[in-house]
Amino acid sequence: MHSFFAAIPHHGPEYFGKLIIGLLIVLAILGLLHAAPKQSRRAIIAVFTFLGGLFYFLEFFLPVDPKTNKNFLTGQQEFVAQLSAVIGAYAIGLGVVSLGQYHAKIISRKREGWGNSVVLVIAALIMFTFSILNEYHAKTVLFTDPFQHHTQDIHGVFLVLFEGGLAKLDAATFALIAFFIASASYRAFRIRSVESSLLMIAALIVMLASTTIGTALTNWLPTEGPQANFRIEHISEWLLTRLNSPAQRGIVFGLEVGALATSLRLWLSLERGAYFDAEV
Amino acid sequence: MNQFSYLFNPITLFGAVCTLAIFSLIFKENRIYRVFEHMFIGLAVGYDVATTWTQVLKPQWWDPMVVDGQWAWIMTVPVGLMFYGIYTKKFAWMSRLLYGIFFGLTATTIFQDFCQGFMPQVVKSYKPLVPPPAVPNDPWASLHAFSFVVNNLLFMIILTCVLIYFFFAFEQKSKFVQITAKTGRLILMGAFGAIFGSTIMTRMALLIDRVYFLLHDWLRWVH
Amino acid sequence: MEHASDNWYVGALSILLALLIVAVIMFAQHRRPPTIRKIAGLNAVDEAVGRATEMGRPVLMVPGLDGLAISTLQALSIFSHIGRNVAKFGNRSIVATNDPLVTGIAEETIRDAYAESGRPELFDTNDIRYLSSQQFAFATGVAGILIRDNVAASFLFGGFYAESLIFAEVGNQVGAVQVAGTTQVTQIPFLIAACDYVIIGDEFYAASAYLSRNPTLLGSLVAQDYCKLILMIIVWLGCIGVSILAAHPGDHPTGWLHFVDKAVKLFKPG
Amino acid sequence: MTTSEKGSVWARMQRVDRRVIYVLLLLSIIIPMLLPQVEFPILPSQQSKDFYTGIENVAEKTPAKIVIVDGFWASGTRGEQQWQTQAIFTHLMKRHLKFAMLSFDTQNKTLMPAIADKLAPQFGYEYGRDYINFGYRPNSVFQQTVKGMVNDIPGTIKKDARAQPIASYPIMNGIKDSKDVGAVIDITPVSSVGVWIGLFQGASQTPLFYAPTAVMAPEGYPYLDSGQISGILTGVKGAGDYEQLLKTKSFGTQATSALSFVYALIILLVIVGNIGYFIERSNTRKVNA
Repeated sequence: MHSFFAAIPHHGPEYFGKLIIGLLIVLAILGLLHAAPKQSRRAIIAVFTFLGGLFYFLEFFLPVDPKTNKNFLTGQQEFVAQLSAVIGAYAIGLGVVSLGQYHAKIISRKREGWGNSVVLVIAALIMFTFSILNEYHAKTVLFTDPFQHHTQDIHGVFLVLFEGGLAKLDAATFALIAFFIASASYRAFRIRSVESSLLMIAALIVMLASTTIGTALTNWLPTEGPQANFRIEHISEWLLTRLNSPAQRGIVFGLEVGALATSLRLWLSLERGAYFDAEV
Repeated sequence: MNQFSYLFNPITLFGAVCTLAIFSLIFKENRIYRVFEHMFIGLAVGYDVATTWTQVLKPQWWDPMVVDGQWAWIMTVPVGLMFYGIYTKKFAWMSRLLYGIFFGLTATTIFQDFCQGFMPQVVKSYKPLVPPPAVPNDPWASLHAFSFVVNNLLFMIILTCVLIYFFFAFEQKSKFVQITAKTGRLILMGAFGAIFGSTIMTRMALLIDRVYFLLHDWLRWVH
Repeated sequence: MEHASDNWYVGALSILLALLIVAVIMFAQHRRPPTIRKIAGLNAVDEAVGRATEMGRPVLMVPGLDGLAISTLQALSIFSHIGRNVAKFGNRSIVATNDPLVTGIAEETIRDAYAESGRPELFDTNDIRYLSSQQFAFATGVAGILIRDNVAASFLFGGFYAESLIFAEVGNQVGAVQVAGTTQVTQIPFLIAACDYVIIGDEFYAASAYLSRNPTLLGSLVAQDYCKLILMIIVWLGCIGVSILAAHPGDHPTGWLHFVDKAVKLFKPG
Repeated sequence: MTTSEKGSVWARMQRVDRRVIYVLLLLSIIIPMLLPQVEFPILPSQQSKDFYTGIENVAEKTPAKIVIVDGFWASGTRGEQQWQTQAIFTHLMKRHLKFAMLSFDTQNKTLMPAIADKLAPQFGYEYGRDYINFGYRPNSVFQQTVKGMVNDIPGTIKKDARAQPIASYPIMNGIKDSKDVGAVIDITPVSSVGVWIGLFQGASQTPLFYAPTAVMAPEGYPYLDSGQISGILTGVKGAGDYEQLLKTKSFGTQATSALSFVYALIILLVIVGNIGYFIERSNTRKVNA
């Protein structure tokens, strides 16, 4: 694989010739696949899915050389990761098309809130431009700042967009959760049923244990001996380690087995549901 | 220069306006929030697309192909274009072919995950029900031994109850199974409550940090 | 443990469980489907879809933030079932994604679901919306959809993180019926607090079988139970083993205690 | 809903408008911040006290050794962890302990040293003599770095954040391997403490201190029990505790005070909601009977 990808001088006719040949080879293969009878398409997809999965399967299970701790596929992992990163990156267009199409439609039909869509598109274009420029021409001076009387370079503008805009919007949205946690706990912590009461009691104990008022409640208990177990911080610790961890582990057992089964169904094309049953 | 010029430092000023606009959502979705929401998505997507080029395609595809002369990278282009088959009826199946390879690659990493990430948790669940020898001069030796056994037994029981709760196809007819499954669900609720309680501080700290940003970094009311 | 050869027993166990799953699936395709226990959250799915249609408001589905991962694909498999029902009722399905790769499959999945229900004309590409790959930009976008599209039923399935509560609380505020399930255990409490129905743990992986009653998927579900049973037995045997060793401290170069010692260490990573 | 039902106090107690909750929440954070005299008393937890006395012990028993502080935190958990870091550095500087910073996060490499640089003049700390910045290592080489430092610190770290060989600084005189490390302090939002325990502490018995976010703290409890960790400083409350123990006051105290108000508010709301629910339910039962 590596020799195939080997570097060659990249200005001669050989380079351009190989570029064209490479393109043609892939297009020919794809053309052949496309020309295959329609009823065999499902089988073709299944074969490719299986082959794709075979890589990591064999890499993991083939015996390794004890000296290097590698088998013949281990060295290829980096290449496969790079290849899937590159091909996966081409898909960015699917996202851009989806978003662009939606907002273009709103703008062109002047639907309610079309101004917002304009903001979105402009923000995206500006951010894209300055992110790229910041990478390759960070120090280029753009203008003299009228307020602070010093020159503003591309990196400075990028910082306003990134630190002032994107990072702050991100942090503010993250902080919204604090508000929502307050309203959600007010609503959910009711002694409606055994289940909701248990949820509430455990949450309140753990909360109380991390406050001064909470710990003050049981401060009169000794710090040693059997009674110490009833200090609220110890109850909280007990809930988090002795109750929570086996319960979480039980869930993880189920999730792992579920993921194993789903993975196998995908790999062996046994998965069912609209996408997998549809005519191709 | 005005003594309040710090209020107009572009990064903090813009940041503060953004913060306030986002926070306004909690009272009511409003026009200003809407503008900033769209701006946020715009900035994020612009940044995403740029980093796709600067972090992935440029260093991993363009540079190897054009600068280092690894010509074969050109072959990834038609393959990548297969994704766009979904926009046509004729070539839609080609996108499925490419997706299929990705499914395969994603699927079989589960074996390593199972052996490396998951099995250690199984092994760690072997809890001894016999206490270790007592530490010399421990006045509470029997208490410690007792709590060791009780806690480990509890671990095994909780794990079993939760696992039985998650049996789907085995008939839950027997009383024993029904009771353990029910217990499992109740224990899960207690565990979830504990997670909830322990997360609150971290989330509140984020809000406190944002308020500090507004009052200290921007307004400078707090020192 | 980077390779199976670091501890062949662990590798062999994973293969054994995998073969068991495949065998039970094969077997189930030719037999009467097994009965499975009730999962309350999933019974609510159809009800929520029906209610949304009555109100003339759309349905929102979010397949999590894991990108092209097993959890996302499982979520889409659940959504294909929900999408079919939504189409039957003649309602709209909005899917919000945070990964361009997922956008592509989501579009195909929902398109197919509408086609299967005989209503391909109702499918609108604009309802499959890529928002952003960044966690919180995506969260504000989803909040925007919940509010402005006036969503009546919201389904959150897949890998969710801190942002889950933003979806769930905003959904609650607009009065949407919410059904959620996630592979991220630490987010389940917040979903329980804010959603109407939550499926817990690997009920998530049982959901597609439960909703579709497809023999292959049901077979897989039975196999999953066997696997869990095997793991449970391993853990109990291990527990007995380490208890025996704790009762007999010291080294055990030979004899039956030596055997116990070996057995307990069988699955220790290499 | 009938008017009488809507009007009943009990019903209203169950349906406090979320906006009211949000305003109260904001106030309970802003007021203690603007008016530092409004504060909840802080009672340091046992784990915080263990942390404090642990560092005191290091200062008394092994004052010549260096303390390694590693940081994984970034802007996401800054709200909790910059105050922990500040409180810990203040303590180290008060007790004139030499320390080295080591970041495993790209943002942390600027955030953590900035705190040390800000505090240094107050305590007459000088870079290279009293403290040093080992710089940034990618998360992917965390284990190798920790493992390498057990036997050879200058050889593993080589150069500091200013690209000078660390051996050229006076602070590194006589500091060769893990035996010359007085303590390791792990300030982190991820599960990194297990690696320190397994690879570093296991080899050298160096006291290990853990400063996690509140969510991650339970991961440390079993290690505290077994004595492998000498103290846990949990989240922003931990920072407040620590400032209390140090008898200094900074934002950690205010934030902890704000946090106590927030908790009190949430608990109060839950109680109000439940009283309303409970009484209304028993009223309806009477009517039905």
